[in-house]
Parts: sequence; C-alpha cells; structure tokens
Amino acid sequence: MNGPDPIEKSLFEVPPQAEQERMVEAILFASAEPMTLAQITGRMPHGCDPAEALVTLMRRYEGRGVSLTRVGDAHAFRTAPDLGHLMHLEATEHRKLSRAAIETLAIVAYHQPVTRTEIEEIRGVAVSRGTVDQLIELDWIRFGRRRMTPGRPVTFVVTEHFLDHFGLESARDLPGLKDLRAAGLLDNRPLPGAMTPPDDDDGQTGQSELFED
Amino acid sequence: MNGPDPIEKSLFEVPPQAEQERMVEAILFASAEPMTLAQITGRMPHGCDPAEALVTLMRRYEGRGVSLTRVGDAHAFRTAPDLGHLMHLEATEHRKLSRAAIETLAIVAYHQPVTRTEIEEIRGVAVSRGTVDQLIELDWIRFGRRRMTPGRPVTFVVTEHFLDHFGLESARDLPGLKDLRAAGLLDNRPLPGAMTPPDDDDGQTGQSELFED
Amino acid sequence: MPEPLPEDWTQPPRSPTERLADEALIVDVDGFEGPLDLLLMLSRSQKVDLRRISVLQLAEQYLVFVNRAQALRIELAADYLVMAAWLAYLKSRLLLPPEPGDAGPSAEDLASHLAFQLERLGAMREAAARLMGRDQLGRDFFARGIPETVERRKTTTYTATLLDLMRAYARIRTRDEFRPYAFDRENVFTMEQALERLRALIGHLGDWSDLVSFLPEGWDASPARRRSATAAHFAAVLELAKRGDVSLRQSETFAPLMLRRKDGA
Repeated sequence: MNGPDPIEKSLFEVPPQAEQERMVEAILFASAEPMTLAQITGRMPHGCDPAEALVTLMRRYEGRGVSLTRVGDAHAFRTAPDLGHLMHLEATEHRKLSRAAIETLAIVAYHQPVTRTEIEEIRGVAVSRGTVDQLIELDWIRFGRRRMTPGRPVTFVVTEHFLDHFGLESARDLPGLKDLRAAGLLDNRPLPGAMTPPDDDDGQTGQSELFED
Repeated sequence: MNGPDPIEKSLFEVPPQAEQERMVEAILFASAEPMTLAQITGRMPHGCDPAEALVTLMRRYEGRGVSLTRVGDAHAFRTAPDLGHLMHLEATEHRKLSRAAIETLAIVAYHQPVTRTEIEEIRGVAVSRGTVDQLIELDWIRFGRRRMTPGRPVTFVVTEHFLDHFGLESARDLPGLKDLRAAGLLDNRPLPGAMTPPDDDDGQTGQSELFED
Repeated sequence: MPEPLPEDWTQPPRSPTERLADEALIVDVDGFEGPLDLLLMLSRSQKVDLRRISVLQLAEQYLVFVNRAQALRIELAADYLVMAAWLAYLKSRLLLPPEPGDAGPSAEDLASHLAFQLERLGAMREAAARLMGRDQLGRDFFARGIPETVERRKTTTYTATLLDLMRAYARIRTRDEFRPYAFDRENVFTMEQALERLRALIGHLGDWSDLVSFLPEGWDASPARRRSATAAHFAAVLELAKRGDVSLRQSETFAPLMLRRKDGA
C-alpha cells in the first residue's frame, strides 16, 4: 500500500521527464487498448504532462519489435506489422465478413458521417439490418450525430477501434482518400431532378471536406 | 501477410541478431503467457537462437518502465516494480451514512450492550444484515458479550475507534436524552398532518449548547 | 411497369462463347448485390474507363440481360425490374431528340449521373479491398498479450458527526413519544400550576404588568422550560380574564401581554 505516498510527494515535486517517460511506458504497456492523453494523465502523479514523454517514447521504440502508435486521440503499443507472421498463434480467427459488410464499412469510413439512405444510394441496394448490426457489434462503426435534414436521420461514423484495428492514425489516413476526394467520388451528388433536399448540414464536415486547404 | 517469405528465406539465412531481438520483443509482448526459451525458439524462423536476444533485450529494458522478467523458467514483460502504484486507481469517496445505519449506530451507542432484537424494537423496523456489517466494517461497532438469556443472543457495543471518531472519551459521555431535549433536538416532533420535521438547521447552536454544561 | 419491355432489344446473332458468357451471368444472378452491381459488372465488358462509358450501350446490355433472365424464367427481384424500366426510359430519351418544352433533367445528365454512380461504387469497392488488405490488429500486428489490469481501489469513507448521531437518536426517541405521551414532568409547567400561582399573585397586582414578569424563577434558563411556563401562564391568564378576575391588554401583535386586576374583583 504505497497509496498516499506518490500523491503526497507530488504535492512537492513533479517527477523528472525521464521518470515520466518510464511511467507512460508502463501505463501504455499494461493496456491492451489505446489510451488517450487524458486517461494517461489521470493515472500519473499530479502535475505530470505525458505529451512530451509520448513523443520521446515514440522515438525510442522506432524500428523496434514493438512500436508506439497513434490511434485517433489515443496511443497504444503494438507489435511491428512486419513481424506479424511470428504471432500466427495469437491471431484471432476473424469471422469472414460478407461483401455487403465490407463495402458498407468502407462507405462509412470514406463518407462519414453517412446516413443509411446514402449508403444505399451508393451501393444501389438496401442495407440489411444485420450488416449494420454486425459492424456495430465489431465496434467498427457507431452512430454519429443526427443529420439536420427532414426526418433527422442518424448517421454512422467509424470508431476508434476501427482505426486501431486497421492501424490508422486517423480517418484521414484511409488509403486513397485524397484521390477519391479529388475525383469528386466522395461528393454527395443527387440524382438530377430528384427532390433531394439540400444537404445543409449543421457544419459537420464529411470526409470530402476533411482536407480543406 | 507476408507469411511464406520469411520462412523460406530462413532456410537460407538466419536473421541478424538485432532482428532476432526485435522478434523476441514482439513475441513476448503479444503472448498471453510467459514463454519459455523453447517456446520462443519455436516461434522464430529456423536457425534462430533467442537466448542471446533475451539477454540483450533484458539489458535494453533495464531501468525502463517495463522490464523483461523471468517467471519460473519463462519470460514475460512486466511493469517495473517501482511503478506498480500506477496500476491502480485510488479513489476516495465520502458518503453519508444511511439513515438506517446512523440510527442503528445511535442505538448501539446509547443502549450498549444491545442485541439485534432490541435494536429492532427501538427502531421499530428490522435491521438488515448489511447495516450491521457496514458498521462493523467501519469499526464503529463490534460484538460484545452474549446476553445470558434464552438463545444467548450476541450483543453489540461501540468500539474505541467509534469513540475516537466522534470525539468521545467514553460512551457515557454521550449526551443524554435530557440534553438532547434541552438542545432542541427532541422538540421538532412532527405535528399530526405536518410534513417532514423541519431539518433542524440550528444544529450548530444545538451542539454548542450541548457542550456547555 | 416492367412488363412491356421495349421491343428494340432484339439480339443480334450471338456466338456460342457469348452465349455461354451470358448464361454464366444469369446463373450468377444471385451473386449480384443489386442492379447497380450488375451494371458495374456489365460495364466492365466495355473495357473503358467508367468515365467514358457508353451508357446507351450499357442500358442495352442490361435490358438484354434482364430479358434473358426472364426468358429462362429466372425470377428477378423487383429492383432489377425497376432499373430495367428506368434504363428503357433513359435509352429512349437518349435516342430521341428532346421534345420542345421538355422540363426536367436532360437525358445526358441522367446518363452521366448513372456513370458517376457506377464509378463511385467501383471506387468504394476498391477502397474496401484496400482497407481489408491493410495490416489488421490481431492478424498482422498485436496488442499486449498480458494486459495488466488496472485495479480500481475505491475507498469509501462514511462520514457522520456526533450531531448526526444524536439527531438520529433523537429522531427515534421522538417517534417513541408519539405513543404513550409520557410527559417529562420536570420540564413542564401545567396550566393548573400557573392558575394557582397567578391567583395568589394578582391580589398584589397594582398597575399593568407584563405577563412575562410572572414567570416563576428557574424557568427561563432553558428554552424548553421557558416555553412551557410561558404557555401555561398565558393559558391561565386567559382563564382568569374569562372569569372576570383580570383585564388583558396588548398594543399590537407580539407586543408584551399586559394584565392587571379587574376593579371590583
């Protein structure tokens, strides 16, 4: 029970940077899930600021068998992808996703926030409830904010777990996103003459606007 | 998934030592169990000898936030012992005792030694086991001697810790009924048909009066 | 609506290989994820960039496909037939010069939108493939195998003060006193006592005097005793006034209650 010690000590001095780095290392190593800066800070003695430690730590693990990766706002230690073949025993059997599920996932990722109707428009076919459920269950997509259009439809966005699973720092790092946007393929182009209401969003930026420059 | 490559390659050349170290690092990181040398060797490309890699790796993690430790004849990464305190979150929560608990405590204090049946008689309601347990856990009451009556029921008395907490020298110092009435604590009897008794917020005066004589 | 399919889809004589390909397609009909998917597949046979695709030709291909499926009595889902009807309409619009006064989008706009949809679907499909081809957690890279669980030690401190304790006890005892109203005689001054005292005192009463001045000694120290004595004396003077022994006077509400002996009493 060295409970009160670190807290009391922290009232007097903040641990030196090297010590903070060790702490961040221990905290992140211990967690299988990515941890946000706030979560890390919450675990450290009062007065610590792990942001700098994260930077030095990331550098320290560069090229190692384990690396410190960014996942959205969070960080996690992950084995280097080039060593994956050594871990085949740890590999978890993934349920094979249906084509519909894979495509729906990609559409959510590239078009988020996206409504079910929009997904159906893109795929040209109804999205079955099971497909969406499966992706939600995998914690790869989740409900986003409602669209401020008639009917206030819900939108879908990808989760941090999705980023973690596919080794993406952020949704902006999706492969080919820039090209798709440049080609106008992420635009919500309504059918000419169709009565689609103008998509006056409440300022939500979709993936097509993510790279406003 | 570059599965076959390294294996085939390994038939021809053994990875350099630095690479083997990376491999051992990743394997131990991802493993759900501590791994023996034989198990690690089994995971690595043919011709590797992880013993040396283990030694260098162990040295590499010396003084870090995690360390490579021996567990029996196996190896595993573990949080550095001096950082163990980061692995638990201490949270203290202050809560008011429930009405049942404070009433039970009061009865024990005023009537000790008192049996559960007597407590129930005085309170007019059953005393739950949880209430008694809580007070015992708080070390405010404890079991006293058994009553020499049929059934030999256990009695409850207040503890030293109780006296300490409430600033009393002995249970006899508890203000008597008379003092309570004099302090106005017994006055606010609810009038028939009245709502709840006014929460005697002249409590401060009450208490100071109590200690006057 | 899909029934009277336009008559102009009459097929040119087809080579056996083409026919085989067609049949393969038709057998595969369950494998398509809707009409757009089918169109995308058909468009691939044009072997051009989707942007330069001939929508007219694509419409024809689609209609042929649907017709053959129907000829083979393969049941097509409604949306395939809806698409067929729409493509038939589009095809006729593309072939005929626009009628004067034709409102709405032009046939070219509709065609280019269809091309856009196909291109977008194709792009999403490639994106999906690229996504699934990425290194994946639990397959190509791994999280810590022995996560160290963070122990949440929640210490709950219960607080209670002596006052809480006494209040609780008082509460219980007060409840008790509802039943047999056991008087604490020591601290209660009864009206009978007050009457007796006052009767003895008013004989000596000259001018108006404050009721409070009649309170017995030792009863003004504690509020409870004081209250009890005041109430008893108040009730007693009311009784005396009723009998005509004393006069009462009060200048305003809550002002001191004054009394004096009634003349002639």
